[in-house]
Amino acid sequence: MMAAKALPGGRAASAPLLGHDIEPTIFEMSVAGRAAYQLRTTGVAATPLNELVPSTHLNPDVVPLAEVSERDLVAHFTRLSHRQFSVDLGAYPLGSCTMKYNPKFCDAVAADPGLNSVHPGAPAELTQGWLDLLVTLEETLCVITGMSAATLQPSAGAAGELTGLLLMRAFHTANGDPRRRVLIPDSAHGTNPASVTLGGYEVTTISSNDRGLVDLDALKAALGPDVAGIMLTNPNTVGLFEEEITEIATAVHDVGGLLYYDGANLNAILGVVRPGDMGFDIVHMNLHKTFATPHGGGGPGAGPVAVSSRLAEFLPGPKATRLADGTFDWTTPARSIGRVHGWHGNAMVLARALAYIDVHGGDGLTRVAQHAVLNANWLRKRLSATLPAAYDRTCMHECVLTAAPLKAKYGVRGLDVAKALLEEGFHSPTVYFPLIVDEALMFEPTETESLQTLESLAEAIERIERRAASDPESLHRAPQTTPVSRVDEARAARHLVATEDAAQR
Amino acid sequence: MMAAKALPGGRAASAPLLGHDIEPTIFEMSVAGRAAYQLRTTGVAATPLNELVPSTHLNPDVVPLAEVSERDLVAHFTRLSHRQFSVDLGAYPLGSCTMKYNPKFCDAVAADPGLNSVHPGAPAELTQGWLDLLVTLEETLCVITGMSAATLQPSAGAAGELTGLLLMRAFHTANGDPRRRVLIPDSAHGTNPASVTLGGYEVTTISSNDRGLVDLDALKAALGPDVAGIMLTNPNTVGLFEEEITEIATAVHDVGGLLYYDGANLNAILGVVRPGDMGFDIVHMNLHKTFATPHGGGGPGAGPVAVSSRLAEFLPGPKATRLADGTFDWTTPARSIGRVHGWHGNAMVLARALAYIDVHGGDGLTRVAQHAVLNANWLRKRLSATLPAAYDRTCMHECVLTAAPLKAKYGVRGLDVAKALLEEGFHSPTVYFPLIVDEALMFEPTETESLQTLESLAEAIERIERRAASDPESLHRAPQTTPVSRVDEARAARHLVATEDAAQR
Amino acid sequence: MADYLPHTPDEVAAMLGFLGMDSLDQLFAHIPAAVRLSQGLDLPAGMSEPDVAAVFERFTDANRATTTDMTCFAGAGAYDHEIPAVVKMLGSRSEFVTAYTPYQPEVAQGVLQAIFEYQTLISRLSGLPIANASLYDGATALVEALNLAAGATGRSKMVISSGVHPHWRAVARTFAKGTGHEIVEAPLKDGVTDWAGVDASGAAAVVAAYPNYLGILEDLTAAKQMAVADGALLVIGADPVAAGVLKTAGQWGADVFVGEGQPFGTALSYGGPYLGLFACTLEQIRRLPGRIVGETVDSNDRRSFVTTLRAREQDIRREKATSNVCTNQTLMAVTAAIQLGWLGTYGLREVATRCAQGAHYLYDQLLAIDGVRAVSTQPFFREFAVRLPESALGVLHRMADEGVLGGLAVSALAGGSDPSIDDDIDDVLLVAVTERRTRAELDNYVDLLRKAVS
Amino acid sequence: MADYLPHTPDEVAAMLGFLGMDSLDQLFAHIPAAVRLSQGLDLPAGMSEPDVAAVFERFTDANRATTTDMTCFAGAGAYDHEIPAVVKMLGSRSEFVTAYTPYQPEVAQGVLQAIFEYQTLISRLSGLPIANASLYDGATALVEALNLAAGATGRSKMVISSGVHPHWRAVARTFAKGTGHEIVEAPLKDGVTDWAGVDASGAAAVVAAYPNYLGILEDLTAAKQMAVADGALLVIGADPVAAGVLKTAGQWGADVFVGEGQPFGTALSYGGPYLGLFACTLEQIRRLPGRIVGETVDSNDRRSFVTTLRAREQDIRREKATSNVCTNQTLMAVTAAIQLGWLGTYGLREVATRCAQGAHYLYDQLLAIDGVRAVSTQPFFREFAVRLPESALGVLHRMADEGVLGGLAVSALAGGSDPSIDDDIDDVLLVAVTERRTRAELDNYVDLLRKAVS
Ligand SMILES: Cc1ncc(COP(=O)(O)O)c(C=O)c1O
Ligand SMILES: Cc1ncc(COP(=O)(O)O)c(C=O)c1O
Repeated sequence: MMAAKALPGGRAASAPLLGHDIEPTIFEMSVAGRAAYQLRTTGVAATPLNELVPSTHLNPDVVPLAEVSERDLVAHFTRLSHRQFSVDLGAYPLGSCTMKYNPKFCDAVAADPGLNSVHPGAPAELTQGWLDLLVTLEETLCVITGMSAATLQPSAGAAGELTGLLLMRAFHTANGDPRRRVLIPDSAHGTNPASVTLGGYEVTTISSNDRGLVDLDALKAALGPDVAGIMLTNPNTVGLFEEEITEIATAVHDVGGLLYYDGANLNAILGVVRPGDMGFDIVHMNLHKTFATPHGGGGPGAGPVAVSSRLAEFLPGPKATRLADGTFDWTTPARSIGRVHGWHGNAMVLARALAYIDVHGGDGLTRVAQHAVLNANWLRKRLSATLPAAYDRTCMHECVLTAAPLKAKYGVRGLDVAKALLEEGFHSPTVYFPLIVDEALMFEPTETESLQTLESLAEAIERIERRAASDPESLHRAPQTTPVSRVDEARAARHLVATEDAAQR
Repeated sequence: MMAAKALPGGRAASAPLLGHDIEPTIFEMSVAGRAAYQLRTTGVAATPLNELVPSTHLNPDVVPLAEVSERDLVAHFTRLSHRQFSVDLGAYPLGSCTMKYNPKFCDAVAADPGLNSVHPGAPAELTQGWLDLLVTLEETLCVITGMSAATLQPSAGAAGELTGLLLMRAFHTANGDPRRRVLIPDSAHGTNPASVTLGGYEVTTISSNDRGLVDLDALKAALGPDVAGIMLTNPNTVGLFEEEITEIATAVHDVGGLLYYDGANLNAILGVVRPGDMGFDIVHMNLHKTFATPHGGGGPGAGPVAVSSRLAEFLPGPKATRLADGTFDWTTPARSIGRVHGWHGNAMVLARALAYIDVHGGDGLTRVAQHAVLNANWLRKRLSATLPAAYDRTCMHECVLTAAPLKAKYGVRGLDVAKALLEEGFHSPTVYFPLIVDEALMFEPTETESLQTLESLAEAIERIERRAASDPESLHRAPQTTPVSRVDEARAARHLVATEDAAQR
Repeated sequence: MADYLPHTPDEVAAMLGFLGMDSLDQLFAHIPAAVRLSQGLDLPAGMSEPDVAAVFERFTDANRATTTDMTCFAGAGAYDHEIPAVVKMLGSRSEFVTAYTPYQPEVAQGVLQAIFEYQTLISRLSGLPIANASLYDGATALVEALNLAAGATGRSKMVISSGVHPHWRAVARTFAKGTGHEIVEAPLKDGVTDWAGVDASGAAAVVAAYPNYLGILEDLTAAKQMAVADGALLVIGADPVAAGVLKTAGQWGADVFVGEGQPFGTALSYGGPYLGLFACTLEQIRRLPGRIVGETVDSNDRRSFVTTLRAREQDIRREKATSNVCTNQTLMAVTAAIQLGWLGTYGLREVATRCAQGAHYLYDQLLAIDGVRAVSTQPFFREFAVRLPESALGVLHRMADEGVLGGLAVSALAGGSDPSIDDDIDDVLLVAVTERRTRAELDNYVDLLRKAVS
Repeated sequence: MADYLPHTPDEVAAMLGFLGMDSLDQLFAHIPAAVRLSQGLDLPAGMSEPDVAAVFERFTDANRATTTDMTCFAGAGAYDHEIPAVVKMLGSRSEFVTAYTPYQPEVAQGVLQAIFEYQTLISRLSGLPIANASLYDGATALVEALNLAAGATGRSKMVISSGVHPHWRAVARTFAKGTGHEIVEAPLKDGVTDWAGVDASGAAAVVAAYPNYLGILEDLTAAKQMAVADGALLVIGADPVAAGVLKTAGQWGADVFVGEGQPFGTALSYGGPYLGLFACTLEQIRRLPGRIVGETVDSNDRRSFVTTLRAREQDIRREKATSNVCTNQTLMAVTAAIQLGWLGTYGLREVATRCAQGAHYLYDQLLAIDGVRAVSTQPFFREFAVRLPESALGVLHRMADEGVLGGLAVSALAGGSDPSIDDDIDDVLLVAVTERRTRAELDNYVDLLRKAVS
C-alpha cells in the first residue's frame, strides 16, 4: 500500500513561501524501514506477543501506517501548517464563529502538567484542584448567564443543545407530560433542528418577520400544549436582538413550554443582558467562541449547559461539587439524565475558558461585548453602499450583508466575493447562512480586530466591487493567489476519495 | 515618529498563503494608546519616579517603541515567520553550515525551567546540576575531539577561533617567544583571518594545490620560527580531507608552531578521525552545526574550544570542575587567559548539544558522519554532468561544485542557479565560497536528508540546466515565486536605511 | 482590568461618531430595558495574566494525581503514553490551533490534508474502508454508531456487551432517552460476553468491545454470527493501540468501528478533549456522522482536499441530518495523525507489544500475592482486573500516598454494581500498563500492593 | 541506539553501489590509516529521547536556584523579568528557530524584517541612529566597542570605569591580549567613577556604565567632557530596561552604546544565550561590527530587507574586517523585538518604573536593619549594593535555605577585590528587584535578611 516510488520529504515546493506544488501525503513519502519513534528503555522482558496472547487474536498482517523520518514528519506538517489560514495570520470574520484572538496565556495554562497530566479516573481526593476549577467555572458561567446550575460535560455547542433537549424532555416527563414539538425559527443554525430530532422531538419552524426577528404572531399560532419548548439564539443568527423576547418568553411559558438559549452568540451580550433575565430556562454556551479557546481547525470545543433552578436536578452527572467543608467531590443530581461525555467534558478547553474569564473579569467581559458590537455596526455601516445589510439597523456582534445587488448588476455572487476576499488578505465571511437571506455574507469582526483592520477590509470589498464592475469573470475564477485555486467540491462528493487507499484504487 | 495613518494588523496579504504584499513594520501598525503588556499586581507602592531618581537622570521625552495589541503582535510575527525559510520547511543544503534537522527533543530539554530559569550568578552549591552538565559536556567533547580539556565559554565559532588564538599566544608568550604570523590556507573561511588579526597576529596565506589541498611545499616555504601556528579545517572548505595532515602537523610542530582546528566541519569526521589524533593542539567546535542546535536565523551558537594537555592551563576561566568528592565548583586554570564571555557561555545551546550527543551516543555520532559523507558523495556524483565538482574525487560531508560550465555555455551564473533553486522548492547552496573556486556552489546535504530528497534536488538542478539552455534570461530574473523577487543588494548599501527612522527621513 | 482589545478611546469615539452615537451603551439601546443588566456582571474585576497564573497555581498544587508526581497505572481508555516533543511542537503550531473548520478549502489545505491522512490511518487500523474526521470521544462515537445502526436497519433495539466501558454504556443510555432506543446489556461471564444470555432478535446493533474494558480479549465470532443471523450491524469498540497488532474490527466483521483516540498523542487532560474514532463500511457511507474530507482537484487540476458529502450534515439537512455534530475534535485528529506518523508502522506495533509485555509481567507478579485473585481466566492484552481482599479504593489511596496511581476501582467506573462483574465489585481493581512503565516501576507496584493488602 | 537518520539499509547499499563502493568505511578510505579511529568513540551507546530525559532530570533536580523554587533577587545584567506566553510562543516558532543567517533574502524576509525592527528599537532606546543585528552578549559587545574606538582613533588606550560590570572588564582584559590595547580602570569613589583619578590623554575610548554595575546612576557629563577633551570616543554600557525612562546614551553624548539584552524576553538561561546590544553614531558606521540589515527594494520595486554593508564583514574583508563575528544572536534579537512589541512604549516605562519602586522600597527597609549599611550615598535605579556585617556569601546561603536567592556577592562577581569597592568587598551584597517581585516577597526578604545577620 506504500507508494511505489517515495516522494521526497525535504522538497518544500508546496510551502507557499516557495511554490505552488501540492504537498505529498505522508504515505507517498513513506519508505519501508524508516522510523522516527524512540521509546523509553524499561527493562521489561521482551516476551514475544504470541506467548502472551492467543494467536487467534493477532492480526496475521502488519497494518501499514507510514514510515518516515522525524525530519520528514516535521517538514511535512510544517508545510501543511503553511498551507492553512488561522486567526494568528489575520482577520477571520466568519459570522457565527466568533474567531477572535485566542490569548496564548490560556494555552500555556492548559499546557501545565499540573492540569493536563491528570488521569480523569483518579479519585476525587487526588484531583481537588481540578474539581475546584470545574466548580468555579460552573459558578462563573451561571453568573454570566443568569442561571443557577450547569453541566460542563458537553463537548461542543451541538452536544450542549442535545443535552439541553434531553433536560427539557426529562423535565416534561417528570411532569407526566413529555410533549412532542420544539419550535425553531427559520433562521436557526442547522444544529438546532438536528438536535431536536435526536432529542426525540419534532421541529416546528417559525418564520421570521421582515425585521429579521421571530414573527410573534406566527409563534403564537404555533404554540400549543404539545410544545415542549423553543430554541432561540439572541441575538439571532442575523445578528439582531430579539426585542420581543419578553413577550416570546411569556407566550412559551404560558403553554408550559421551556425556552432554550443557543449560546453561540453570547459574545454579543456579555455583561449587557443575561439569558436567565430574558426568561430562558436552558442555555448552552460555546466556550470555544465566547471565551476564546482556539477552534483547532474544527474542534475541540466545549458546550456547557446552564439551567434555571427547576431544571437543576436533571443535569448530567457526576458533577464536581463543593462540599460543606470546602473540599470537593463528585455528586450526581437527584434525577440526572446521566452522562453525556465519556469523562468530565473537554477539561482543557474548560480550563482555558476560566483563565480567559479571570483575565477579563466582569468589567472586561462587558467591554468584550461592547467592542464586538461596535465593530460589527461600524463595518455594517461602512459597507452599506457595497454590501447592504439584510436588515438595516443596529446589529449586535455580527452583521448579515447581502451580495444580491452585485449579483443583479454584475452576476457576481456572494461566494465570488468570499473567494476574492482571500486574495485581498482576509478570511472570507460565512456565506449562504442564514438561509433566509439571499446571497448572505455574514461578517463577525469580533472585538479583537482594530479599526484599521476593519477599514482595510472595507476597502478590500470596495476593490472587489470595482473588479466586479470591470472584470466579473475574474471573480468567478478567484482565488488565484492561494495554494490551490477554486476547489471542485462537486467532484469530491461524486467521486468519493476519503482515504489514501481509495485514492490508489 | 509613529506612522501618520496606522496600517492594519489584521490584513494577511503578506502571508504567502494569500498574497504577495509586503508586511508593514510594527511601527507602521502602531497606534498611540494601544498596548499588549500585562504585569503582575505586586502591592508595591507606585511612588513617582522623580521622587526616586534625580530628574537630571530622567529622559524628558518618551522613547517611542511601538503600540500594538497582542492580537496584532501575534499576526505580525506569525506572518513574518511565514515569510521565512527554515530547516523545518525543507532541505537547506548550505555548504559549511550543516543545516541538519534539529531534534525538537533538544529544544524541550532547553525549555525546562530546571535549566533555563537558573541565574548564572547563583552560587555553585545551588547550581550543581548545571556544573555537572557542563563538566560532562566538556569531557564528552574531549573524547570526540581527542583533546584533554576545553572551555565552553565562546558563543560561536568565530569566538572560539579568537579564544584559540589567544591560547596560542599565551602558550608562546609563556615560552618567552610570542611569534608573529599565523598561516591560513587560501580556501579558509573569512572568520579565520579576521580572528588572526584580533589575536594580534599577521596572516600568511598558503595557496592550495590543484587537488584542492594545502600545498605542502608552499606551506613549508612559509614556515619559520616566527610562525605561531596554522589554522586548518579538515575536511577543508572544499569538502576534502587534507590527506597530508600528518606531514603538515609535523612541519608546523617542527618549527614550534601550533595547529589550530576549525571545527566547523567536524560533522564529517565524528567517530572516524579526531583532531587530536591528527596532531591538532587547539580545536573549536560549532555546536550549532555538528550537534544540531538550531541556528536561530543567524545565532545563537556555541563555540567551545578544546586543547591538548600542554595548553590546558591557559584555558579561560572560571571553569566548571568536578571535585574529588564528586561535587562541582568553579575553578580557574593556573595561567588562564581570563574570561571570554560575560558568564559561562551559551548554556542553553550547550545543554541542547549534550542532549543531542546523548541520544546518538558514540555509535550514533559515527553514523552521523558516515551518512553525511555518503549523502554528499552521492549528490556530487549524481550532479557531475550538470554541475561538476571542483575537485572530482571522494569528498567528505559537503561538495563544492561549479557552475562555470553553465556560465560559459549559457551565461547563467552560480547565483542564478541558487536563486532558481528556491523556485524549485529548495534552499540554495552556499554561493561563491570558497573563493578559490570559480562560480562555486557548495552543497552540504547533511545526514538527515533522504535519498529521495537528494534525487529530487538533483532533478531540480537538471531542470534548471534545461531552463538555462532554453531561457537563460528567466534565470537572471529568478526567483519569482517567493514573497519578494530578486533583492537589490547594491541599493541597500548605497542608500543605507537600517532603521524605521532612517526610512522616514 | 485586563483585556485584549485594540480600541483606543479616540477610536471608540470616532467609531461611535460614525454611527451617530455617543456612548457604547447606545449600541444596546434597542434591547428592552427590562431585561438589561444595570450593574454589569457580579464577577471580580479582571486580573493580569501573571495574577491569573497565580490563581491557577492553586489548582495545580491541589492536583496530586499528576503523572509528574505519581506513576500512572490508570487506564480505562485514557492512557499515559509517550508523547514526544516533536508531536507536541507540531500539534501546537498555531495554524492548526487557531483555524476554524475548513470552510474555505483554498486556504485550508493544511488541516484538510492532515484530516485526510488521519482518515486513512484510522481506516487502516480499523480494517474498514472509510473513517470520518473525528467525533467528540469514544463514548459519543458509540452513540453515533447506534444512531447509524438505527437508520440502517429501521430498528431501535441495541444489544450492548457489558464489556463495553461503563461510561460508554451510561452515555448510550442517556442519549437513548432522546432517540427512544431500547438498550439491552449482555452480561459478562468469566470476563467475556455471555451473548447467549440476551435476545438479539430485532436488534439494530450488536456492540462488542475489543479488548473489553477489563482488558480481556473476547472472541467476536459469536457476536458476528449473532449480528448476521439477526440482521443487525456489528459495532466494535476497540483500543486503537491494540489495533496495531490485534485483528482489526474489519477482520472480525464489524460494520462500524468506534474507539477512543486519546492514546494517539493527546495528554491525559483530565478526560478531555479526547478523540472519538469512527469508521464503517462503504455501505453506510451516507449515514456516516460528522465531517469527511475527500480528495478532489482545483480549477487548475491540482490535487486538493475538501470537506465532502456535506448533504448528510446538519447545516444542509437540518432535522433530517445523520447527526447534529458540527464542531468536532479536529486538533486531536491532526495530532493523532502526527503521533501515528511519528510511531509509524512498527512503532505502533512496538508500543502495543510493550504494553502487553508489561501488563502480563505485572499481572503474574500480582497474582502471586496472597489474597489477590484473578477476575477471569481469559486472555487479556494491556490492561487487567484483579480482585483484592478488600476495597480497591482503599488500596488505591494507600498506594497514592507512596506516589503510585495504582489503577482504577471498577466500582467507581461502573458507579456501583455492574453486569460485567458477578461477585463483589468493590474489590476489583483495574490496572493498565503502558510502554512508559519500567521494570523498576512494576516491581515497586508489586511491593506497594503487597504492603497495602497485607 | 538512536538517531535521526532516514537511510534504510537498502538505500545505503544502493547509494554506495552508485559510488562503486561496498561499505561506508570506504568513504573514508582516503584518510590515512594512521590517524583513523579503529574503534569509534569511547562514549556510551545512544539512548532514546525518554532515556536521555531521565539523565537530564538528574541535572535539573540538582539545580536548587531555579526561579520556580527560589525568589530571585540576583541581577548584575541578568534579570528575572516577566516573559509572557505570547512572546515565548512567537519566539519559538520554528521558522525563526531553524533558519540560518539570511543569506537568501528572497526567502528570509521574516528574519530580516524582524531584525530591522529590532535595530530600530535599539537605536531608539540608545538614542543613537544605528544599531547592529546583535552581538554575543554585553561583555563582548564592549570588546567590539573598544575595537571600533581603536579603529576610529588609531589609538589603543582604553579608559574604563570600574563601574562597568566586573565580568565585562575581565573580558575586555582578555581580548586586549590579542589587540594589544592598554586598559586603564578608573576606580569608584562613593559608588561613582572617579574620573579625575585617571589620565585619559591618548585614549581611544572612555567607557562608563549607566547605571553602573552597583545600580548607581552616575552623572556622565564629566565622562563626556573628558572624552571630548582627549579626542576619545565615549562608550556607554547601559541597562536597556532603565533606558525606557533614563536619559539615553545618545543624550549623554555617547558615540557607542553597548548593553546586555537578556531582559528583553530571554530567560535567565544560566547566562546564555544572551544578547549583545550595539548602537553608534553614523560617523562610525563603516566600523560597526557584526551584521546590519537594511531596507531596499526587489526587482518589482517592493520594499525588501537584506543584510547590508557587507564589505565590513569577515567573509569579504577577511583579515581587515571590522570584527570576526559571523554567527551572532539573531534569535534573541528577534525575541527582543517581540518582547518590546509586547511591552510597547508604555509597558517598558512601566516595567522600569516598577523595578525602581521595588528596589527603593527594599533598600529603605534593609538599611533600617541593624548592621546593614549603605555602600554609597548616590542615587540608584533598580539594583543596589549594601554592606552586611558579615560575608555576603554566607548570608546568601542562609537565605537560600529559606527559598530566596538574595542577590549576588560582589566579591564573587569581581573575583576578589576590585577598584569599585574601597572597603572589605566580601561583605557587599548586590540586590536586584524586578517588576515581578511582590510586596510580600520584599517583606519576606527583609525578614530573612534580618534573621540572617542577627
Ligand atoms: C448559532 C449556532 N448554534 C450552534 C452551533 C453549534 O456549535 P458547535 O459547532 O460547537 O457544535 C453553532 C456553531 O457553528 C452556531 O453558530
Ligand atoms: C569553516 C567555518 N569556520 C568558522 C565559521 C564561523 O563560525 P560561527 O559562524 O559560529 O562564528 C564558519 C561558519 O560559518 C565556518 O563555516
